[in-house]
Amino acid sequence: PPRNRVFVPPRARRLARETGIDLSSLEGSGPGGRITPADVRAALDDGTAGVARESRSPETNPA
Amino acid sequence: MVVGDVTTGTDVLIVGAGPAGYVAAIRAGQLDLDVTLVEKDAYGGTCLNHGCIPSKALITATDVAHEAANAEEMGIHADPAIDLSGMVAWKDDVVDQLTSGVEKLCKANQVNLLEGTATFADENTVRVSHDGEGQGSETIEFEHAIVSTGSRPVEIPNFDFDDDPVLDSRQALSLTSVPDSLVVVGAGYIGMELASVFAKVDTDVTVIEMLESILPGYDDDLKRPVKQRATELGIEFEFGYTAAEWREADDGVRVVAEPADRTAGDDEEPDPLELEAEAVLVAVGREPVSDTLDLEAAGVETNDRGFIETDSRARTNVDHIFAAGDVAGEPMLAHKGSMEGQVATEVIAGEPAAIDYQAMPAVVFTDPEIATVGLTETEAKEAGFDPVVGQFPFRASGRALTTGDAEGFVSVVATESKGYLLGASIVGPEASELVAELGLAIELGATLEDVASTVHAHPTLSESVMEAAENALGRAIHTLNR
Amino acid sequence: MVVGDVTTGTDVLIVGAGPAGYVAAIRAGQLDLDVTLVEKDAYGGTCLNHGCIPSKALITATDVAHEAANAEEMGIHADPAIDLSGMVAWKDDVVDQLTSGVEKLCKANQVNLLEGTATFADENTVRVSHDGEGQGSETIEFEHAIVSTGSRPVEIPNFDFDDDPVLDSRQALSLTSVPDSLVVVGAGYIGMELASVFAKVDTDVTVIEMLESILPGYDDDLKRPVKQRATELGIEFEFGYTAAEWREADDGVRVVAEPADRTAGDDEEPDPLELEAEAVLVAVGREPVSDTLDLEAAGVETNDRGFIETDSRARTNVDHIFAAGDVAGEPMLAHKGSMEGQVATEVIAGEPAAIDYQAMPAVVFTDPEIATVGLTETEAKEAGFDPVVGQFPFRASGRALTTGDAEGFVSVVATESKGYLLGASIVGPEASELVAELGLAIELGATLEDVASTVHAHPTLSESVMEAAENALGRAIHTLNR
Ligand SMILES: Cc1cc2nc3c(=O)[nH]c(=O)nc-3n(C[C@H](O)[C@H](O)[C@H](O)COP(=O)(O)OP(=O)(O)OC[C@H]3O[C@@H](n4cnc5c(N)ncnc54)[C@H](O)[C@@H]3O)c2cc1C
Ligand SMILES: Cc1cc2nc3c(=O)[nH]c(=O)nc-3n(C[C@H](O)[C@H](O)[C@H](O)COP(=O)(O)OP(=O)(O)OC[C@H]3O[C@@H](n4cnc5c(N)ncnc54)[C@H](O)[C@@H]3O)c2cc1C
Repeated sequence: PPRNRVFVPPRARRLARETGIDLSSLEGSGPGGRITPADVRAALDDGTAGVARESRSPETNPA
Repeated sequence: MVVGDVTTGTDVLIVGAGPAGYVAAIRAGQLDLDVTLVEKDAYGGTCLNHGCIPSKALITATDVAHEAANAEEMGIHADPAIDLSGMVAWKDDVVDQLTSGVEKLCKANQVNLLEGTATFADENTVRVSHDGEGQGSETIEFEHAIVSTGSRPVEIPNFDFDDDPVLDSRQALSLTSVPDSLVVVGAGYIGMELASVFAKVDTDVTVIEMLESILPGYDDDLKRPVKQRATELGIEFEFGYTAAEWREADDGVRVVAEPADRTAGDDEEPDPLELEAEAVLVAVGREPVSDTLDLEAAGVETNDRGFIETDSRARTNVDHIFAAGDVAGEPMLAHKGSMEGQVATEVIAGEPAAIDYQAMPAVVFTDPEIATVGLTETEAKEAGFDPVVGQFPFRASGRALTTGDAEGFVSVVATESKGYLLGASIVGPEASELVAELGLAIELGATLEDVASTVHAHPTLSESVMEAAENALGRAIHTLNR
Repeated sequence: MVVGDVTTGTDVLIVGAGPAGYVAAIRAGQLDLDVTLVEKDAYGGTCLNHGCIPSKALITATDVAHEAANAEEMGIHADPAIDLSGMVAWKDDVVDQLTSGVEKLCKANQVNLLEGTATFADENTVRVSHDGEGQGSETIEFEHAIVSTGSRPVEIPNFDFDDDPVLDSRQALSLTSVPDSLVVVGAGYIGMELASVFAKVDTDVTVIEMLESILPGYDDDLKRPVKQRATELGIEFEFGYTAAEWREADDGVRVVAEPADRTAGDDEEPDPLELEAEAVLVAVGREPVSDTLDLEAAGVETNDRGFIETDSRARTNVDHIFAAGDVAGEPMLAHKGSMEGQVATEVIAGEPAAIDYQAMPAVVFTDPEIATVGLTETEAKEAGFDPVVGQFPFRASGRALTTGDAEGFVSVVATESKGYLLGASIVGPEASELVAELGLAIELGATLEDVASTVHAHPTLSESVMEAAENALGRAIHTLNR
């Protein structure tokens, strides 16, 4: 999909940030294929899907 | 806070108490940070004192009068008299309630409030000078700072806001008698909102706009109903002209406007336009307030338009200094500033916050209102999606018809394959409120099917949101599907 | 359609063209079913002709006049004259636009429209009799039927709607001159909506209600602002009385009301109440229309209140016969009927549709409006949840203050642990529209966090929805958190 746009509710986005999971690497199990917090947690337990921890340094992309 | 020439310290120093700064400060208090908020002028900033709130108050009030005066079709015969000074006093009262509310909320959340003008001394120190009462200045050391100094109206050559008949939006919102006539320079959202306010109390309004249409940046089909209603209200438009100068005239000003795209050396010199009016309102845009607080002393950089660039954590180029709101760039909207202010504070508090919204709503409070969120069809295509679009016209909405105002439509954009919502645009009654559901839908990753199969109360305008989603799926009930 | 004493056949026969029946029919057309819609009276049913639409039209129109007349605080001085016959003509015009729209949409979707009264002959046949023009009757065989015959107002002893000064809601919505005074029997939503309409055009209104408060079934804190504004409008209430009889009086009627809970053998006989008025509106509830179409001939059963019971596929006890709308039970609301009608059609078409909503919105269009969706706090507890509640008062909303109407609040209920939204209730400006976002949130399984971190445009009433969610999380910005 263009721009690697993921269709993820805010609560799952926040959890992904907290845990360093890369959302674009996940398959959604929610309705309509949405990524749920459970998917993020499962990825974390797996240790596989997670990819790199989100970098703590400033990202260049402004709002 | 101790005043005088002493040095105090604070964990988080916030400069500017507009919707970016005061929201950041309240959030900081909630997160138990030691926070100091410096404001030189008035709590609530531009938005509460001279922007969003006063403009919406006058828009609503003039609407009440205008609707009643034009409801003969509904069997209502009224000829309301407008006392603008009374209206403005009411508006000021609303503003006072809100700004004193902001002050109380700050105090209740343990925010240290400091009145004065802040300038940076170095990257960990500001000086705050207090005018009036000769209270001198003080120095504050901080661990983290948030710059939220907002924006101010752009001035154009020869039109000085200090001159009496030349108004900025702030002054226009405080007139105490209805001008017979008004020239508005600029057909952006502020110019168009105020043009409607005055047209509704029977001012003869002429709008001069450099470009060829109102509301640059919005799709033509969204602008059309606004342009048409403005024309019905008697607003005249002079497109393709820029205001060049003004002279005093019998009852006010004579504004001279020149064709905007005059090519140098053109054979025939096109005629300038001369317009007489009681006053001239200049609303050609806003620019960041980033040049009056010695940002250089702290090492904070601005771009060529004067905005402070930030990353997704609201951080400037200096790691412990953040920026939020109008000074941090477009869109210059209050809710965008509040969101950035909260993110800045949460990041300072060590929370995993980020500016990661999918969709930023924008509202134009013209008549009818325009509201957009997320991507337009064109933007979706540019982003590489293969979008589907659904539309529902308000003239097919029972609720819209019962309000006597059924112009406009709801339009939704979604991905072809799974129907994920990407954006929405609305022009029509309560567009500003209807857009909320679609903003949530986009943030949640909702699909057209999700919106279409949610039961919406009858008779409401929000059914039109559902029907637009159904239309995109080929199964709207109250309009024909393509 | 051929008329006369002939037999024709249809796949789907729908009886009654209200919001349940006509929506089912249009959907059937979209799904390429051969569908026949029988209506004896007017397309659009109660809702479009005598219910939702006309009441909302008059509510909005009287609001326009009332607001302008009471906006002195805003600097507006007006004394609108109401021409009720003009207002009702406008309302009729709105109704005509919508009902002719329904007819056109049915035709465009290949629905066979048949005017007449349907009665069942057996479980696969109806007879349709045409009154007027002596066109006789015809017989139609069907594979599937949907019964959507709606409801009618309940009559009480001694108050016959055929008598001139005794009005049902339909008659009250068609008065062509403003009554000086009106007794309203019943403080349910229809009684309260109409009481406000007339109070706003200066009728002296007295409401008699058997119970001890208005709007049975709604929480006290939702009713309070409505009761208070009604009182401000001059509406008087007589709680604990039932209307017993009426006599002709000088300028209309004298209504005799008796204490509702007189215990048999009470020592002191309480005094009956006598109220004089120009007319009396009886609005004590509605009952299903299930006794006039020979349902027994088809074997379709009704319960002791006359409702046809259906399963989650909208099926009656007879497998190929469905029921939708008011006749199929509470809540008797248009959107609930439309939803059931669509489900019935989709099930007939073999689609996996079911009545599986999580949250059915309900709106009372009083001043201020009340809107609810999902569970209340009490219901959530009864259902075994350990709910958290968040609230935001409109008096802290900038947008509400700028409209001059800042009564009421938004309240949300969610699960303790994860914050899944369970319900919401709103009383205040545009409650009817604001509830849509919360309905979607509940349907999608959204959490408080999702709603709280979605950017809402400023200044809008919808920000109050966000702040109520934030309040439940202990982090509202514009109100103090508990
Ligand atoms: C007429 C008008 C209508 C508008 N309508 C809307 C609308 O409907 N919706 C919307 O979203 N937006 C609207 N806006 C835009 C909105 O007002 C701004 O986006 C918003 O105010 C930006 O917030 P802010 O906190 O970044 O800055 P501001 O609100 O501008 O606040 C900045 C504050 O910083 C203070 N300050 C500056 N420098 C210093 C210093 N050195 N020391 C101390 N204090 C300092 C200023 O005094 C000011 O109070 C409108 C604007 C105008 C003019
Ligand atoms: C004053 C008032 C205000 C209301 N306001 C609202 C509101 O704001 N929101 C809301 O959701 N609801 C409102 N309602 C309720 C709403 O009108 C009903 O819930 C809705 O109309 C039910 O739809 P329905 O299709 O089941 O039945 P109806 O709309 O009652 O339609 C049934 C149709 O069946 C026809 N019919 C009956 N028997 C036969 C037969 N044997 N043969 C042929 N045709 C037949 C009738 O003529 C009628 O047209 C209001 C009601 C009233 C009275």
